[in-house]
Amino acid sequence: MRYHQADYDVPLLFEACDEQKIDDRFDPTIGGAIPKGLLRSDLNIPDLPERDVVKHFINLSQMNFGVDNGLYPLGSCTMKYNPKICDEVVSWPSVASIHPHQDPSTVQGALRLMHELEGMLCEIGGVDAVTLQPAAGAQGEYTGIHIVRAYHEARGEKRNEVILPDTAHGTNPASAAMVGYDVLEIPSKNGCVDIEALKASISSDTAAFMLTNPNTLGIFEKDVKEIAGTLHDAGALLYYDGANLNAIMGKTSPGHMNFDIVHFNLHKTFATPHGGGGPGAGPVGVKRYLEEFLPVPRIIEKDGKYHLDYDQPKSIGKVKAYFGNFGVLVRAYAYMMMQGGPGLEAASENAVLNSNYLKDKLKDDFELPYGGLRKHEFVLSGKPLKSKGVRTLDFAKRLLDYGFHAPTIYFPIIVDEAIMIEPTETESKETLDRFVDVCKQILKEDPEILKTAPHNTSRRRMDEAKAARDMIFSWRGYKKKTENAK
Amino acid sequence: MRYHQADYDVPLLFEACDEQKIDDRFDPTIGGAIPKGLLRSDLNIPDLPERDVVKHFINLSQMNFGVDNGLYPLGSCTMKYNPKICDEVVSWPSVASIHPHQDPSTVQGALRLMHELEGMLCEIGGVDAVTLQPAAGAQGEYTGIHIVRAYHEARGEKRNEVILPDTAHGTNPASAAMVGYDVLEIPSKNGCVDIEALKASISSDTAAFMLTNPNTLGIFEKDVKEIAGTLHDAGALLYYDGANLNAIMGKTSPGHMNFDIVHFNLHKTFATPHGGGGPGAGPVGVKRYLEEFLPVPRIIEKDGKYHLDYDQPKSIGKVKAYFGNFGVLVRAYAYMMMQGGPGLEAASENAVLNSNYLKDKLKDDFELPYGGLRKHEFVLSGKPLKSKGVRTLDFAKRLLDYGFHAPTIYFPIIVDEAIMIEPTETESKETLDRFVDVCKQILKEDPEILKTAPHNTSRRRMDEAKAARDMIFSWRGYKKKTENAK
Amino acid sequence: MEHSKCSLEMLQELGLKSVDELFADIPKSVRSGGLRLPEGMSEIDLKRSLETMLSSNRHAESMLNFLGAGIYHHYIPSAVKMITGRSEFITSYTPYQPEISQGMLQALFEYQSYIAELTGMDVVNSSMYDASTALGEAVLMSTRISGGDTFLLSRAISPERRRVAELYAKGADIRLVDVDFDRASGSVDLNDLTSKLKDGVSGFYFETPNFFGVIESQAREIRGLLDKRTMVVGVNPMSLAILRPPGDLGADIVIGDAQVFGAPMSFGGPTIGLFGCRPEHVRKMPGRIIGMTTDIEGRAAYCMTLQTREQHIRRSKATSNICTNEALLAVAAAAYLSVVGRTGLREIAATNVRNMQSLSSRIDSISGFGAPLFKGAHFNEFIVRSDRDPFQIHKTLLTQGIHGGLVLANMFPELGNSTLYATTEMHTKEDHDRLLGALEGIR
Amino acid sequence: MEHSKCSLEMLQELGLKSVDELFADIPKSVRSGGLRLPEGMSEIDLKRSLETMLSSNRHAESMLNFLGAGIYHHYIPSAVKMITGRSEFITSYTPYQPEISQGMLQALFEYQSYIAELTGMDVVNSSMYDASTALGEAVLMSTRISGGDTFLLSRAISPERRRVAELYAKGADIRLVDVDFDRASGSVDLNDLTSKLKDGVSGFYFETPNFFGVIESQAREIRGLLDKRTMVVGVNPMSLAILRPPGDLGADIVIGDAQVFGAPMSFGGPTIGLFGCRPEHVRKMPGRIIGMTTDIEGRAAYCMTLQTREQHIRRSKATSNICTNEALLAVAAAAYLSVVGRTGLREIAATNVRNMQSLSSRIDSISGFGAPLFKGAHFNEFIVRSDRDPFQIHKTLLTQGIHGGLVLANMFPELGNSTLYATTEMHTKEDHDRLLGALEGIR
Ligand SMILES: Cc1ncc(COP(=O)(O)O)c(C=O)c1O
Ligand SMILES: Cc1ncc(COP(=O)(O)O)c(C=O)c1O
Repeated sequence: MRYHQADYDVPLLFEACDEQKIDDRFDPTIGGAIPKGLLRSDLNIPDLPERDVVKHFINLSQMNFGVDNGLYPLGSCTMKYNPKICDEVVSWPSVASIHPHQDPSTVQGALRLMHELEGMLCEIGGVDAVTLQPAAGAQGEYTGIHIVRAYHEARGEKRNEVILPDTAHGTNPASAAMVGYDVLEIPSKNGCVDIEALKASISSDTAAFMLTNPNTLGIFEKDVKEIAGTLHDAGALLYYDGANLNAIMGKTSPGHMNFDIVHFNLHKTFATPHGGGGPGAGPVGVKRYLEEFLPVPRIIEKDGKYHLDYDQPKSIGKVKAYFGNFGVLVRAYAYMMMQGGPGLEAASENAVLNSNYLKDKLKDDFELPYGGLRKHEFVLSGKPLKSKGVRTLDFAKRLLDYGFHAPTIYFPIIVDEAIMIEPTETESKETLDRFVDVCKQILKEDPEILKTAPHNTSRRRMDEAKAARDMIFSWRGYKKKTENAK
Repeated sequence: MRYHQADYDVPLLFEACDEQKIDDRFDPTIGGAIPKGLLRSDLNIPDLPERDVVKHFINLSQMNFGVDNGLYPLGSCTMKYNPKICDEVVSWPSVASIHPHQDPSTVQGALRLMHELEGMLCEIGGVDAVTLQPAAGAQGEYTGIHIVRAYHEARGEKRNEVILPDTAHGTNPASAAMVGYDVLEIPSKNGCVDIEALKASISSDTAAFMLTNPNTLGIFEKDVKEIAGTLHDAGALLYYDGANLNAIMGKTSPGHMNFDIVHFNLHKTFATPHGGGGPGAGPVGVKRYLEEFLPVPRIIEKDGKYHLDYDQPKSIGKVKAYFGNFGVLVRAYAYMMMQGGPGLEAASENAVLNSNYLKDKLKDDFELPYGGLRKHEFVLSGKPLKSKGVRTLDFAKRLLDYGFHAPTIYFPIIVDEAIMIEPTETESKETLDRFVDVCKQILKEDPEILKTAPHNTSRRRMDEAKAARDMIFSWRGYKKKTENAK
Repeated sequence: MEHSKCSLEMLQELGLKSVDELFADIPKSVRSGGLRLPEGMSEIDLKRSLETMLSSNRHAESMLNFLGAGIYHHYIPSAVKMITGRSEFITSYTPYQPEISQGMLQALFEYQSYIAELTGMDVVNSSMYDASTALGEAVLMSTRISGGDTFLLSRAISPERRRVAELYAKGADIRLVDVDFDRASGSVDLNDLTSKLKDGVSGFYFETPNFFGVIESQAREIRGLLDKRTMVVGVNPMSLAILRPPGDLGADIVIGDAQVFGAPMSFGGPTIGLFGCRPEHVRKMPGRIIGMTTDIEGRAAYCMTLQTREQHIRRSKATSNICTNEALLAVAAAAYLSVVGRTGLREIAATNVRNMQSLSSRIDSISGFGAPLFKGAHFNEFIVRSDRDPFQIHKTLLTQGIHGGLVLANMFPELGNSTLYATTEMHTKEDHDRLLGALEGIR
Repeated sequence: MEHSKCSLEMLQELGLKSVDELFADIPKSVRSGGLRLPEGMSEIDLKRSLETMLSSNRHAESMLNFLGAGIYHHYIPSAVKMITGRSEFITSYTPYQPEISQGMLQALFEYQSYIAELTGMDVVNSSMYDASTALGEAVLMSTRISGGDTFLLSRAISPERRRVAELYAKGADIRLVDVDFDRASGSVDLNDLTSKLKDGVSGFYFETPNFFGVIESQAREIRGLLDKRTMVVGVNPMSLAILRPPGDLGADIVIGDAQVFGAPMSFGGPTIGLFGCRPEHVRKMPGRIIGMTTDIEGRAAYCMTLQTREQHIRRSKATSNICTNEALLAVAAAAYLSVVGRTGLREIAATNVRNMQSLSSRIDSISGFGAPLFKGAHFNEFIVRSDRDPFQIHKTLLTQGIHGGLVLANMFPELGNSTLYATTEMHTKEDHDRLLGALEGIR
């Protein structure tokens, strides 16, 4: 299998020959509308013909690997294929060209879509009410933990601790901390929550426990109901990190597992593309008794008309301006309508099938901590690589040379040299088989090749330390540094 | 300068694991609507998820070099940048979703656009009437030569010869032959029409002379009026191959040079993209006395309403169904409106400037037959390469390694080892300078590198003889051949 | 003209003082002195003015439309648009440098492969301009294959195609002779065909489904009658998802329009001429052909081949003058067929047949109307006969925001008050209801 | 569920008999037993049903609209849409593997560079969710920089942003205190600011142009008053094409929304939070930062850097929880700024000012209306004061197919009958005429 990523020398736009018109007759005061003192005297951004700009970005795009280019088995990220119709729909003026302050009577379609999306998420999450406002998963957590705080405060309680397992994603502790909580991480046992340790750490200070199930190792926490019971008995709430929802749709739900709050990553489970980092959307669902704390406005349907209700005295307020990342919501809605209930269930089935298939094919070449079934993803240990004198990082970089994106690595922290693989349901058996072949072949290669990998990407291994040392974050910064150096 | 084209192993779609549903309950008779005997029993085309199809074509696209990727100095082809707004406009339903048989009252906008486009082409071509019907340059020639024939026939004359210079593009003789003419090619002299030879070959059999000016070498035929006079005196017509119009807009026009008929390549001069081979559009313009022969329907404006007029008894008829490649026409119209008169003139000026700049920088490294000014393109001879033991072909292939498309080579035939370079106006000085540097560098490289070039493209040099020998033109053909071989 | 700093630098390097000097070689006597055209406009102004101008077009999304007759309104999946919108495909030229153009070449080879499967022809070129010019070229090729000075055309074909074929035939001094259709079935009148198969006839062209939407049921008999003459079959390739391929029926040449596969109607252009033939005829074929080969490393690869047929090599002796073709629409067709796949394509075709059947029988049940006029099997269009003047009906429908079918009264006077209606998967039951309601009001 | 042939093969290789066995580890007690959701639909049906549902939305192309207040309707050049539509950008994740993600990384670095030039800040992160959360994060960062438990907010900011800032402040137990605006000029009331600069105040946030469209003229004075406290400035980055950059005025942190650069309004999301700071504060900054470096061959390259500030490394001690951000809109902004360029951007900004001036003075000339309410210089929006109830006016305009400005009566009762009107380069003179005609009819 041969692969080489496109490789262009693309200078920064700021370096390009500036096709400045000689005669720049611009009147900066705009006929005196703005006093001179408020105006800038220069603006050092390039003036380029469209031709050069398009070439620049087209060639850059070819130097960027996306799901559309091939397998992207980034564990925890659910990099599934995004149907193109969803992108098309978002470009319609009825989606793209509406303003958030429009009179509700002029945006009934948008409100209805959001209302129906809330309904579908309720069903999938096993919850009673949903807000679409959070902009991403982490903001969903932030919203959820604010709800936890509001809930306890409404009951006159002041609890200042959030517990989570050591396998939790970094956003969980960060979000809890930003809501003002102390964070307590408890160690896992056999890849799952150590219920005894959990029980030991619960106190009247415990506001909530944050968990994802299947957990970060791809293992289903089968004692989840017991966990929930323990927490609830202590007056605490259970928060579900929805990043792993792709494993369980139609089989179980956070609600059925007795979670109180859940966020959904529409840019994971519901096929909205990730855009090289975002935008995403992180709706939050809650059980009935927490609904009153959801952000405002709530979308209310009455006699077929949709309203925005700001009159929610117990609401936590707003986590983001307006109503959420509408463009992302529309994509997710379109995807869900196309899939339907059966399609979503099939998505989870195939995601789990693909994951277990890969796991089985690869487990003997690496190490699989804690055997058994996995859900939509699994974590191998790259420890055996050490005997070759290489690390998980080298293996990951070498995968790039074959036109596969690398898995997530070194997460979760509890697995030594972790390799976290999530194939998703949209990959074919043929692709998985090729991936397995390549993995096995890499293990046979000369360690030097791995250590100097990648070789076939647009750039070779990065000097990341230099980036941190030089601290050049902009062309402006670069020019200053280089001028200072002279 | 580093370049590597993207390289993927993309199997043919037909080879892919066919995700066929086990249970195919399709009723082929469609409830008995179609008798069994008329139905096919199998259909061997693959059933693939959208994910696999998109990956396939995205990766193929990265293995295809276009103007948007960089310099494409293909002489005679005017590979200029195509503004993106023109692509956008064509996707509007008011362009894409109208049917050619619609009642004219329901497509007034389309008819008006075409009528105005005809008007602009008249002005640019210096002609009195234009048909937009021909699908490409060659079809424009075909239309034009049919008009020649109709013109002579209408005058009761039977002339059976079309003359053209040996530098003419292959479509010229082919088009003339398809209209039933004998073709006489006359040799050039000093890179221009040999007027004496031309005069000597003109007879009462001469129907027309086909020429492009500037000619294929990029030289302006300054005696064009004398040529025209000679032809006209002999009762023959003068045909202008519009492929080279990008050199002269606003400076002169075929009409001003006394040509009778001209075709326009909208996919060259007027920035409609070439689509990997097409579609294009080849409108034809004529002087007043030839208007009656133009294809039907003609678009007629009366009191602000547009009509289709089929009542043209002398018309040659139709060269293509309906009204021409409307989608291409709209793009050209949009381009022309954005450029305006001054913009089009500037386009020609910059095209000629770029061409002469490159010519000057490169002429000493190669050979420039016939010195002096060039218009929008120029032809070098690769003869000097022979001393290195390499050919023009090798040089061209090596250019690919640097991320430049190759120039047109071995055309026109009168220049030994011809290298025909047309930079177009949309390339920046910076790009031209880089191109010059690379050309000079290649000349210094080891001949072996050139002979085995390209090295950095998705595939290496082709075995073109094998393709002609094996004659595999389809998956179906491939399967048959390989099964026969067994 | 203002010129950029870089332009001035370049002029200087050329030793020139002004841009005018670059045009010193154009004699005064032919100078035009500029263009009498408006000033240019910004992108935003262009968009505004085009929107205004084109807003008077009533398109298929703003007006229910029952036109077909060679150009059809089918659904184009979003993925197809995305694929054909890729810059690298759109902005490339003909793949003269195969090493750097494998993407286009493989896509075109796949187009050829799809059409080969659908038509049952091993050889398919990478496109002609459209079906009409494909027909013109087929007439010429038929003469190259079988000699002669006459070519027979079924009368049940589109007048548009017919007229283009006439011009192509005229250029080659070929006589075209019509073969009538059977007044009951709408298919080829075999007696008339037999009577016209004289010496000097190189071949015969008929369509299935033909212009009246009728699927030809006598292809085998026609093949027999033609003997060694060239059989040229015109198809709506969408119908081949379910219909017997013409290759199976003995066609020498198959033509058609692949617009139905992923290209919009675009007022009739660009569309894409489909052209296939038997392997023994390949050297007589017009147009570009992509062949499979390997590169010097032995990797599978694609390139243009058998170019000695083409004008840039053979000049006046070429099989055709075609150079620029419709490659991007071939990519669209390949992408379309890949996205919908076998199952999807068959479902779409079946939906077309079902819609045709339903619409036709519902119209038939309105008094004053009869449909379909012919009793043969149909694909997705059919003729409606009306008691009242079809032009009047057309006008009345227009006032109700419905564009009815194509009135045939002038084109085929022998068919009386006939109108050709097409329906595809784009029509919902509600769309049919609307038309029927309007027709009910008219009868 | 039907399963494909390949799926069954895989099951078999796993030694499983059914898909159910893959879920054997989920206890019965938590099983949900399927989803009560409708069946799926085809792409064509989806499109139909969405078109129907969304047709009741009246968008900027179907209804003249004068809303702004943080989200603006600007022209998006076609090239920008094409660039941001590229699959490779859209379908990639955060560039954790820089070697294979240079395209996104360089584009983000260029975004940072553009915003750095415009704002005059050397450090810009690669995006926050939107301006409101950027403000929330700035409040927290101000506390990290300057300590204290209180943060001052200008009252002349958007209530949307204000509410989000409240939540962020609440999480960190920070008290927010308002600083009033001057009733005549609409800019910061320096007396009120001075009176509130008590101990424990970490910083102050004000906007220019502010929520009322007024360009703040006293930034230098504010800088002086704040002393060592953090000065956080909110901008409409479009205005920085002509206005003095906040970096020049001494800002420590600059925030804003870069939606104006190539992103549609999209009902308010996704937009893109712009966030820049002085280099000395970089380790206290939230969000991802792209840095310039080289690869092992020494070629220029880009990667994420200073990640120890982030949650995936520092967990609960991170500067923020943000992970997914708005990278694609940063690419859009970079593409937008490149396509329009310096000259184009300045022309657009100037057109906005001109349109604002013209609209404002024309409204002012209608009796019963006054505009602008404040006498400071404005960018592209301004407050219209009316004698009649602004809600009534709003309703009347709606019936005429015009969406007037944002009525401020409830949000800023102290401003009386006030409505915030925005106008951009998207409005033509005819658009203004239409509004004025309607307002004339109302007075
Ligand atoms: C397990 C888990 N939780 C939370 C998140 C945070 O989601 P987001 O990136 O949308 O903020 C992620 C995504 O990276 C995740 O994988
Ligand atoms: C000089 C010249 N004439 C005619 C043509 C034919 O034009 P087209 O390819 O549009 O048929 C070309 C293009 O290849 C050309 O370069």
